[in-house]
Amino acid sequence: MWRNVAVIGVGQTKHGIRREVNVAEMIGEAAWKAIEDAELAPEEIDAIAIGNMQGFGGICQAELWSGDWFGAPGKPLLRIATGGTTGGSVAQCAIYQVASGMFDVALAIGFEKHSDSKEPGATMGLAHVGLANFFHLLACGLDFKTSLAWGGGVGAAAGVSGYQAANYMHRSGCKIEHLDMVAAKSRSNAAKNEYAHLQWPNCTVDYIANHPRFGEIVAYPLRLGHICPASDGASAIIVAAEERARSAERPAWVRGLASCADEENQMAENAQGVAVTDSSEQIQCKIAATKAYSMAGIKNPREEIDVAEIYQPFPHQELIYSERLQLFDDGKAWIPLEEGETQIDGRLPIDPSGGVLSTNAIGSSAMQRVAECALQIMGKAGQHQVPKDVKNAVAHGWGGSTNFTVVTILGDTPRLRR
Amino acid sequence: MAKKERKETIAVDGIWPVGSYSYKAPELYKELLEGFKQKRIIGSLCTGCGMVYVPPRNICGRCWRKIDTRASVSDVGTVRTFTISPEMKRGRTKILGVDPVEAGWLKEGERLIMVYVNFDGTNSNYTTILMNSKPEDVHIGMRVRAVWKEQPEGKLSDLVGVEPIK
Amino acid sequence: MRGKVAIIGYAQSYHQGNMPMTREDMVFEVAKGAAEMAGITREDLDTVINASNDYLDGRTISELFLVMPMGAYLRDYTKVEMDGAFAMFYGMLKILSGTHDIALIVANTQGSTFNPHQISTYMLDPTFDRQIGVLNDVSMAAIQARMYMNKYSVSEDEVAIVSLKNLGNAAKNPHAHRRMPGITIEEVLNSKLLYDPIRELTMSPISDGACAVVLATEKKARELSDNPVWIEGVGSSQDSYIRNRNLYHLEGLEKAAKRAYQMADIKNQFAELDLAEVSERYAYEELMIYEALGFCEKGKGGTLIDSCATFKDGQLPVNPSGGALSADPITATGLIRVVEAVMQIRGEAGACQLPGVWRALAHGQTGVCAQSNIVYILGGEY
Amino acid sequence: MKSSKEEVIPVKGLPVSAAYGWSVGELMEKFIKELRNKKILATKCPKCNYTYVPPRLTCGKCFAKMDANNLTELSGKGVLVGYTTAYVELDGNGNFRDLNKPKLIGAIKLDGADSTIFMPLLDVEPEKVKEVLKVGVVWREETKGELADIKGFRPIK
Repeated sequence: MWRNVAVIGVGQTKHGIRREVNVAEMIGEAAWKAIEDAELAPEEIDAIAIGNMQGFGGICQAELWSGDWFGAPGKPLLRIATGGTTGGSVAQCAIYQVASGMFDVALAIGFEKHSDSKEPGATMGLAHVGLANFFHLLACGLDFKTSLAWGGGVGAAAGVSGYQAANYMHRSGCKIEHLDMVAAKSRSNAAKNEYAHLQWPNCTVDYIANHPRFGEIVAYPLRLGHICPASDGASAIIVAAEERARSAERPAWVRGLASCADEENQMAENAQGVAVTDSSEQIQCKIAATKAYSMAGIKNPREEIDVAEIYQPFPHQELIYSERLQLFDDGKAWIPLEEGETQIDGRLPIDPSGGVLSTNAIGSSAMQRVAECALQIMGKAGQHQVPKDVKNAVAHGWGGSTNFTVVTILGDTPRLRR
Repeated sequence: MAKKERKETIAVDGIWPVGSYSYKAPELYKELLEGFKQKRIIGSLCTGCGMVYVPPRNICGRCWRKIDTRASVSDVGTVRTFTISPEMKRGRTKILGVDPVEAGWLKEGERLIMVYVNFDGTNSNYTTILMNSKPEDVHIGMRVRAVWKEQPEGKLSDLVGVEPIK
Repeated sequence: MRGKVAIIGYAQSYHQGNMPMTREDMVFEVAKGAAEMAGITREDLDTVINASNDYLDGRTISELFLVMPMGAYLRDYTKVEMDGAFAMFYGMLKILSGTHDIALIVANTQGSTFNPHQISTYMLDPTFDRQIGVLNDVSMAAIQARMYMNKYSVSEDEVAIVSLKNLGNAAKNPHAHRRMPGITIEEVLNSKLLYDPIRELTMSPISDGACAVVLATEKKARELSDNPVWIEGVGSSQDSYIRNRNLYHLEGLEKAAKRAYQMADIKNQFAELDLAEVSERYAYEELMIYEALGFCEKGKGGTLIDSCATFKDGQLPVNPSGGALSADPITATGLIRVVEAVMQIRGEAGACQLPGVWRALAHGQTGVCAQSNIVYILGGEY
Repeated sequence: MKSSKEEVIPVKGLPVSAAYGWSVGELMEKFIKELRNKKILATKCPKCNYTYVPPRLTCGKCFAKMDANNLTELSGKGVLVGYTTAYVELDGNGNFRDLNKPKLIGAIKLDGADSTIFMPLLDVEPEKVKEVLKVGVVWREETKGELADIKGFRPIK
């Protein structure tokens, strides 16, 4: 990247169940907050990147209709959608829009409105990932019980997660209690984040494990209390070129970014076989992280990263990805978790915002990771601001059937020194 | 954590007929099911990287080429990962509007053990059910064998599941 | 901005109504085909960008199962849920950023999966227009066509000439879906009327198809290719939603074109462009596109087609490949225009080849009544 | 590149669909509820005066914010600016079906509004339709505060 680029504005809506607004209004809310945060006039936005997963909210290319709510008319707009990674991919698109030199200021928006679906958690939109495969399997005489086993995978992300958690626990030696710890940490952190959905102040491991409803194991080893909610919400960032970013008080400079795709987990198109036998391996995240760190000039992430925002709709994923982001030894992330290192006031806070476990508006989720990292660097995270000087922060997102990864690294100084 | 009063506006409805779509599948499953008829599992072998995909696949994305070599693989394998359902109870869930316990597809109180099995000589997981085992006994690395229907008819249900090798 | 971006490889499928090929295989063939032409392997791909749509493909995360066929295994990867021409823009941005050297863009749609016109209703305001239930992309186009034709006294014959030209041109294009040698005006005007004045032969067919291009930096392009085609200009713009838009003109396209012309330093389209490949989903739309691209004055699209200037042997041929009227695999259509323009510049267009093509315009669009547009100016080695 | 002629198996879906209920937001709710009283509401941008029907919170032209204070009532009369005669319609499952009797769709600019709405045109023969025809709302016999309260528009004197 030959040009320095920075995040100069962040906007988030309250995430949760938002039945009092329509999608367009919700997107507009986040976009205008970001524009105001960056102290820009709407005319100064040169390009827009936006994304969500359209099957959940039931609108095809929603930005065509809702564009008028966030100032899109007359501007070049790219719609990006990559599953769970969507928000992160959108943020990266805006970064490239500016880094290319074609535009100076770009607006990136991620959103989702799950509650517009009449099924709980927009299950049909989610099942739709593998619905075609499922129809094919049924036509080939799949029996009911095996269909449930496949069905675990038909729900793409949610389904493979139980299997993935078992894999990780097997190779790392981590226990369900550790998953409870991640969940409790996330939910209590979320209570300090005004935009989060599930805010459970001072949530304890005991509460997660022994609650009559949340404590129940719904797909071994995952409890109901381990699973992310289906939220409504939108988040946005403003990305600007160096000349413009210099006038911001404390911009969050983009220091590195990468994305990577692995083979699908569990099955390929038409339920063909794949050669991934351990979905907790996550080689694409290793690759993306290595690329992003090298671009950022970070040689020792454990020492140099001050805060991490990891995409973790399921608790074991916080552990897996913190290892893959080279923040901890392979299979050992549960030890620093036990020791409280990843708490807001710990040595290396992970998901001080409460993460995806507490708030999951799919298209917005990975965008929020970037936005939260920017807030931590800008020192504007409010109650969940980590009590230390944040020099480098890493934002992560996973998508597809956990086979896509985006990694974005933000810092308090520009990447290239002039 | 009490429920808060929420502001709400009215809603307007719409439908997305996902069932009205039509898709295309390759003939690979025909080959797999032909094998099932003889209680054999067919995979495809990429002659570029040696990966054996089960069920067969016709593109190897690693070598970025088409695969047309098939391989017959063992029906003995290893559990690579698993998940376990909660106890199935009448009235607990509905799948496409049907209560599976009421319909007799599952027994009251049954816990389903769902496994990814890596059949020997393959690089893939095959998704199926672990039979004749208790939830507390299942573990990663468990050796299992395919359980076939006595009279296979060339359907996916011919491979009923897998069971532990004693 | 630093450096230039070139197209060094391309491939497209044989577009059909119902292709006897799975989505995966179709994508594999074009992706691999484009890479082979560029002389690169999977390891050379710095980024892979897919253009497809979850609604059109009938799969949430439509690109999930395309990772392996596209050659994106362990590569930098993303999806643009718009026309492939927009995905190519993203590829270009990545290359211009200095972070990537080679990008593969793959666009695919199988219209046989589900009627894309039904899907167009899902693009409308769900709280109002979708509820009223009278609009879809065809009925909306019909309203626009009537407004435009009545205002500027454009006759149905003039619109039919566009179909005549494009479907006639397509007869020589082996990749086209609808090829109609010797087609007559009567045939067009007697084809089934759906929404007045839109008829079966004045709207695009529903096609299965895919298309891919390989982009490279100037350095890589010179290393790998003898005849790279350069992206000299690009411009894009989204218009307002149909309720708040001036439907008499394609103002979004006009803005996009202005940006592309400015970047490529084009002042006189007729003198400086050798041909244009445009995404006209409807015959009347091509006339409006002429106006927005500045090929003629506002309201004079009918006069321009009457003058035959945009025919194959005219002064500024438009859609010598047959255009979107001859094949319309939605998200691939715009990228196919780019590829057709590249083929002409490289002299590889076979029976469709025109003499002396140095510089061409390609256009892609997405949305009802061409709401979002992108325009490229492509040029060969001079 | 040649198209290989591999055989494919068609895969048909089961009769399932996804259902949605889009929350409409504050101003749109007012709009829909007021239809019961046969009133058509719009918002007028306080900055650029562009008037939106149905009403909305943000001006797409000048990006000014609007709220319930910017609501104005329209007469329900307007002019036809565009139209088409429909000979087919979509059945919701992706099929065009032929109509026994053609239907008319109009693009209407309501008096006092700048945006265009697209509505069924009633009580008029296709050959009689032309631009700048004056049209007015046709209400359902019993209005209930739903979008369906507007049956369409018909020519008026």
